[in-house]
Amino acid sequence: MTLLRSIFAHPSGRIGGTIVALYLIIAIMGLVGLTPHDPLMQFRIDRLHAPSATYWMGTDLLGRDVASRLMIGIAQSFIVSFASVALATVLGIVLGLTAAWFGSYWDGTIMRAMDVLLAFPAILLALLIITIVGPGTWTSVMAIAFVYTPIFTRVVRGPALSLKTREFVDAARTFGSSRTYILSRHMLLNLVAPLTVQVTLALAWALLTEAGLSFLGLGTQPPQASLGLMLSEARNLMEMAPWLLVFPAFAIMIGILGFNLLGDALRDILDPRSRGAVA
Amino acid sequence: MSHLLSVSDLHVGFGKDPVANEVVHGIGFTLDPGETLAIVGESGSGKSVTALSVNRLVDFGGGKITGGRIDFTLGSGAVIDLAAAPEKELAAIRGREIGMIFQEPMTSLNPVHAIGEQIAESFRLHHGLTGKQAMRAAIDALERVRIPDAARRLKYHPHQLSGGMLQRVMIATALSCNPRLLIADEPTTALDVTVQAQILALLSELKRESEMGLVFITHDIGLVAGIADKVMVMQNGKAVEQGRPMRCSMIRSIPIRSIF
Amino acid sequence: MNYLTRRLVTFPVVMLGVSVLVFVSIRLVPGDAITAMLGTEAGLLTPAQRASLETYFGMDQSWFGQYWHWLGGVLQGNLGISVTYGRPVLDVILRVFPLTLELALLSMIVALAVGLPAGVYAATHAERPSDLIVRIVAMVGQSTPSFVVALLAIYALSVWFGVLPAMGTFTPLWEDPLKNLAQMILPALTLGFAFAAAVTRISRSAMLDILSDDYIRTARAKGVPARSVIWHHALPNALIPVVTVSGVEFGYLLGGAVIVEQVFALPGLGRTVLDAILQRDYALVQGACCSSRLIS
Amino acid sequence: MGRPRFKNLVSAVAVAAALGAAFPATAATLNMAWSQDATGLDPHKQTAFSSLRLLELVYEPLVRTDSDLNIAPAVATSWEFSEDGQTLTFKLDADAKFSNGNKVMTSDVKASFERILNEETGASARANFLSIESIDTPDDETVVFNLSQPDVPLLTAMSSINAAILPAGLIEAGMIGTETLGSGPFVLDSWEPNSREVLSVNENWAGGAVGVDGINISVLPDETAILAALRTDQVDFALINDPLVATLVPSNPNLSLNREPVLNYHVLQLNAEEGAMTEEKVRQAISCAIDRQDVLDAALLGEGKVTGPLTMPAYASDPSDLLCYAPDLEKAKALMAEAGYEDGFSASVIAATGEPPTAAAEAQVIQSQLAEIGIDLEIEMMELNVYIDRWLKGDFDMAVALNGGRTDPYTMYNRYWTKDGNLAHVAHYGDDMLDSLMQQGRVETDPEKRKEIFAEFSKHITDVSPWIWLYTGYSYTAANDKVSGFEANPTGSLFGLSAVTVGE
Repeated sequence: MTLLRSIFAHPSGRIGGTIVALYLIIAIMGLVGLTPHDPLMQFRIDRLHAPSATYWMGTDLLGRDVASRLMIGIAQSFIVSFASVALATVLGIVLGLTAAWFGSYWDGTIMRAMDVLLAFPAILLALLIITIVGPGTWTSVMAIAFVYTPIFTRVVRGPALSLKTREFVDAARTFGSSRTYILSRHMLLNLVAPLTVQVTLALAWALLTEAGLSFLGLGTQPPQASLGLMLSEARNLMEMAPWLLVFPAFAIMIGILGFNLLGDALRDILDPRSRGAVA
Repeated sequence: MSHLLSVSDLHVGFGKDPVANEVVHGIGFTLDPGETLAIVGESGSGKSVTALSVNRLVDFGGGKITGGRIDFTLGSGAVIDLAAAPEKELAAIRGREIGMIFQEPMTSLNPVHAIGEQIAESFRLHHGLTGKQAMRAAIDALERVRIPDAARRLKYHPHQLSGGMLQRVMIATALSCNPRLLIADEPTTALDVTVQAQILALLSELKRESEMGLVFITHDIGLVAGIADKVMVMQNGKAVEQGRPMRCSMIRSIPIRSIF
Repeated sequence: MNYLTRRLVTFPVVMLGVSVLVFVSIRLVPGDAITAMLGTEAGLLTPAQRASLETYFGMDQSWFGQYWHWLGGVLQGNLGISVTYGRPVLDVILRVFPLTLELALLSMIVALAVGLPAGVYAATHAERPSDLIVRIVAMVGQSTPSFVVALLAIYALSVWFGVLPAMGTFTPLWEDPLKNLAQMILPALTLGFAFAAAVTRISRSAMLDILSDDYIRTARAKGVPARSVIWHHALPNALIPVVTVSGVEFGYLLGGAVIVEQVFALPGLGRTVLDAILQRDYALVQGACCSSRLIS
Repeated sequence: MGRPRFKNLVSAVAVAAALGAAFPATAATLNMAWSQDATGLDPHKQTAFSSLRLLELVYEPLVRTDSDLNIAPAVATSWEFSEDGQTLTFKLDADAKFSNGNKVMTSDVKASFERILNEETGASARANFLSIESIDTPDDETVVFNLSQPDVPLLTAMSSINAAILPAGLIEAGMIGTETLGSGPFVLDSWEPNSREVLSVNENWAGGAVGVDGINISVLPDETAILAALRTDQVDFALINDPLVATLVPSNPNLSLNREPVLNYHVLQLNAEEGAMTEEKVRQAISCAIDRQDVLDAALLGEGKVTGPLTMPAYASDPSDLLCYAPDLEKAKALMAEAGYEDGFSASVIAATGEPPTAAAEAQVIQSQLAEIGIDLEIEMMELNVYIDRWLKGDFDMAVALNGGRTDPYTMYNRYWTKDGNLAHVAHYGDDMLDSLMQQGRVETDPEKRKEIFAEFSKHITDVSPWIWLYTGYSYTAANDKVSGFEANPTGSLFGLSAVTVGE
């Protein structure tokens, strides 16, 4: 757990770490149901109430408690972000390593495929996947993962290529270790640093994309709540009920801020090259 | 007659609490015009830090002078304590009065600018020469350090020249304003032997021509005899030995460990 | 040199890949140009009526036939006819393309103009409170969804200042620079804001690395004043990583452009592609997607 | 797909741009905004509301419906059915001219209707004119339509812009859709789709003087942007769909909001052919469980009126005596028990994102109301065209829909509730009584009798309740104080703009 201690020693790591931890707790509380009110229950008589004692963050158009919806919204946005980034990481590692390790033929096709994916404007690719498969949580996860995989593939392939030529890999070969062993044990461990940094930044980016997709009506589906959906629902009510826009917007902002700060801290801690540099 | 440079009881520390982690503990030495002082010591003995403290470049590396004086006699004859001088004054002295060359010529020149430009910059800064005159002066400076066909080389970029050639450019830049003191921080360590000899010969020639003081930092004891008038041996931030070169005690003071 | 040749060889292959992917995926999407045009009334069409409309939209041929027809057209520079505009796809793209290009470039300029000085300032005041403030502001910039910034901008401007960039129409730069800039400033700021945050962080870390390099120490030893050490020596070297990353980010700008064009009602390439998909205007989607690939 | 000739369309654009005909040109140009742009220029083929609004300003049908929904003269000044109702004769307006000065001839009327009836054209309103057997033009002022059987709704069908009169020349040249040449109050100078339309006055318009010099229409997809444009006087007049935005307009002193009840109706369509909803009692239970006023208040902020199946004033009856228009949860539960579904069932409802803007909110309120009688509803939001594709195939348990209303009950519902209706499979229900009532309504010429027939139709269909009719909303037009004289029309037509004046 030295990593945790060094994170909290790092100035921005401390802020980022606490924010992300706080969000995880809120998300879990949301999922478990520890919310002030039932997030889906419509108290229609209390429609569009400003923040008050009973409704800490006010109520929305259908009279649902914004605070409770925010909690499951954070959970939903987290699930979508974590799942999509995890999927993209796994795909990225598999593709990146195969491209780096087998070289020439494999490398060419995989990287060209990645170019094709990267060529697509991100929102458009997500839009096409979602319109084909139909909106919903898992399609958003797939869409965001699909858009982010090329980036992860590149992040993995770069260092993997250089590592491949390094002595300790040849040394491992002389010990007769099998290819998969080398790939998994040696290569991966060395990729942990750049990957963790990329993952935290990708999480921030995934949160943003999920919000963008919901704004275009393609993300999480009502009555479920996600930060992006709450924002797009609040769009036309901005004047009548500003609290509907303010709370989710801040939630997203601080969430992404947390991820970015954590990402910065991790980069300084894990990335040997810049270990000496002032944070 | 006051010395060109006299350092007394110099203390230098790093990080948030410079006093606690002090690196240089009370160094003192003097240097007269035309004289060469060699500072010898293994890496980590504080010799480079001492050198960098003279023109206060140590401040940029996170270091801080915590005690002692560095009295330096300016061209105008006035004596100034560099340890306490404000940065504005120091900026005027660096380059004009005190020149410096470093160990890694390959990385000590800005990769993005041509070498002519980088030399002309000092002329523009300290002599107010305009573009054309500054370039003219740059060519003279390069010829002075025996670089053949200087005019054509002006437009070259650092990566197009060899280590030895680059070190000559460094020397040309440092001496462009005929500084009264030149600090050479292990100038030949990164060069192969033949070029090393040429640079050393060049340095001693230039020193004779201009009555310039030279502080020569090295960990290679062999070089000291050829160039130094005075020697100071440093170990763990302290001066363990000072005096004329080639005194036998000198050799004993180098800990055995450093030979292997 | 081999990087360029490799790029030239792979470029057509990638473009082909993109066009096939677009071609297939747009046709997999349920609903077609007829339902897009007629909506629920499409149910009233008799089979004969439907058949004639299908020939009009060119949907009667097999997929392979349509792709072959399209590819043939592209080689002669004819990207087919857009059904929603009733005009050749090429004309439509050429009309909407400058807006998105200008928006992307303006946002890039905004990003560099704001991001670089902020990054340099943060690097030169590393670890002091001002550094943290700049970084937090940069982070906030990067973590606010562009449509939130856009919505708030429109609301604030229209209600408090009673002024608003012209919307709906686009006056190209060469026609009326004054009006064009008045219209494009706010969208460019909105899109550029998030991007500026990224530039700030990149230039800050690049500057930090460079300031500890040897040639900066040499410059200082030469007595170069602090200000020109930063701007003349350090910054040119810091630009290299900033420019490379901005190149990559440029592609993402197009994604962001879709939302900014939607909220500010600017008829740009981003929104045209989105509308083309919603209208199932296959030829326009195909042409627009490939051309958006050209600029990124 | 020949290359359409669009040269003069492009040149018109260049001229407009060069002139800087952008606003605020002369004070008398009306600057207007709407969120959905027209999707095409062919009046016979277009059905999207936004396309009709644009084309209603450029083209003219034989007759028009005025704001009291009576038939008013347009290209034709008079019209009458024969005694046996087998022929319909029109007298054309002598000085009706197209915008290029040519007189509107009877040959143009004949050519237009032949184009509609010709299946090659794919005209969407063709189903309403099947009773036309032949068209005679005895002299250059009268047109006689010979019908296969009496068809009272034919007249109202002819008042729709889908029956616009086009110049015969343009029809032969096949240029409809890329060029516009109508006899309406305005001429379309330029159209940049999803961006802007520029209209100028048609001097040859037979309908008298037009109040403005021209109209610049901007397409602002985001309605909050329209509101902002109104507040900053960038536009003087605007069409707004979303009640949440519309209700904000009056908050500005110089802006006025005009609400106009419309014929289009919000409805929850049920699939009576599959699953639990085949049971009539279950459908009735759903009807009783849904509190229509509550859905209206929550999703549309009360901006609308609860309605029965018939939304046109002439035939609309007070919905309170229809089945379960007063929500009755106990009765609903009892009906569910009688049908053997006391612990409810699960189903899914489809709705289009953003079309209407309140669809998602409506679906969620209905979901929570039906949960009270054990129906576990899953909401499937989808992009408009995906929704239409599934709706046309009838591939849904329930569907939140906003369907188009007409001035005549027959043309409004014959597609769903007659035996051979094209959309019977979407209605998922049909019985002889509905079919016979529809046929009687079609041929009955006496207005009083027609009212009784359709009142009975409306009573019966709510009893059987294959659909749950909810409410009708409003069409909103917002204007600043410079605009005066606009008269809204329940069909949503913007024809009233021809009488509008723009002060300083």
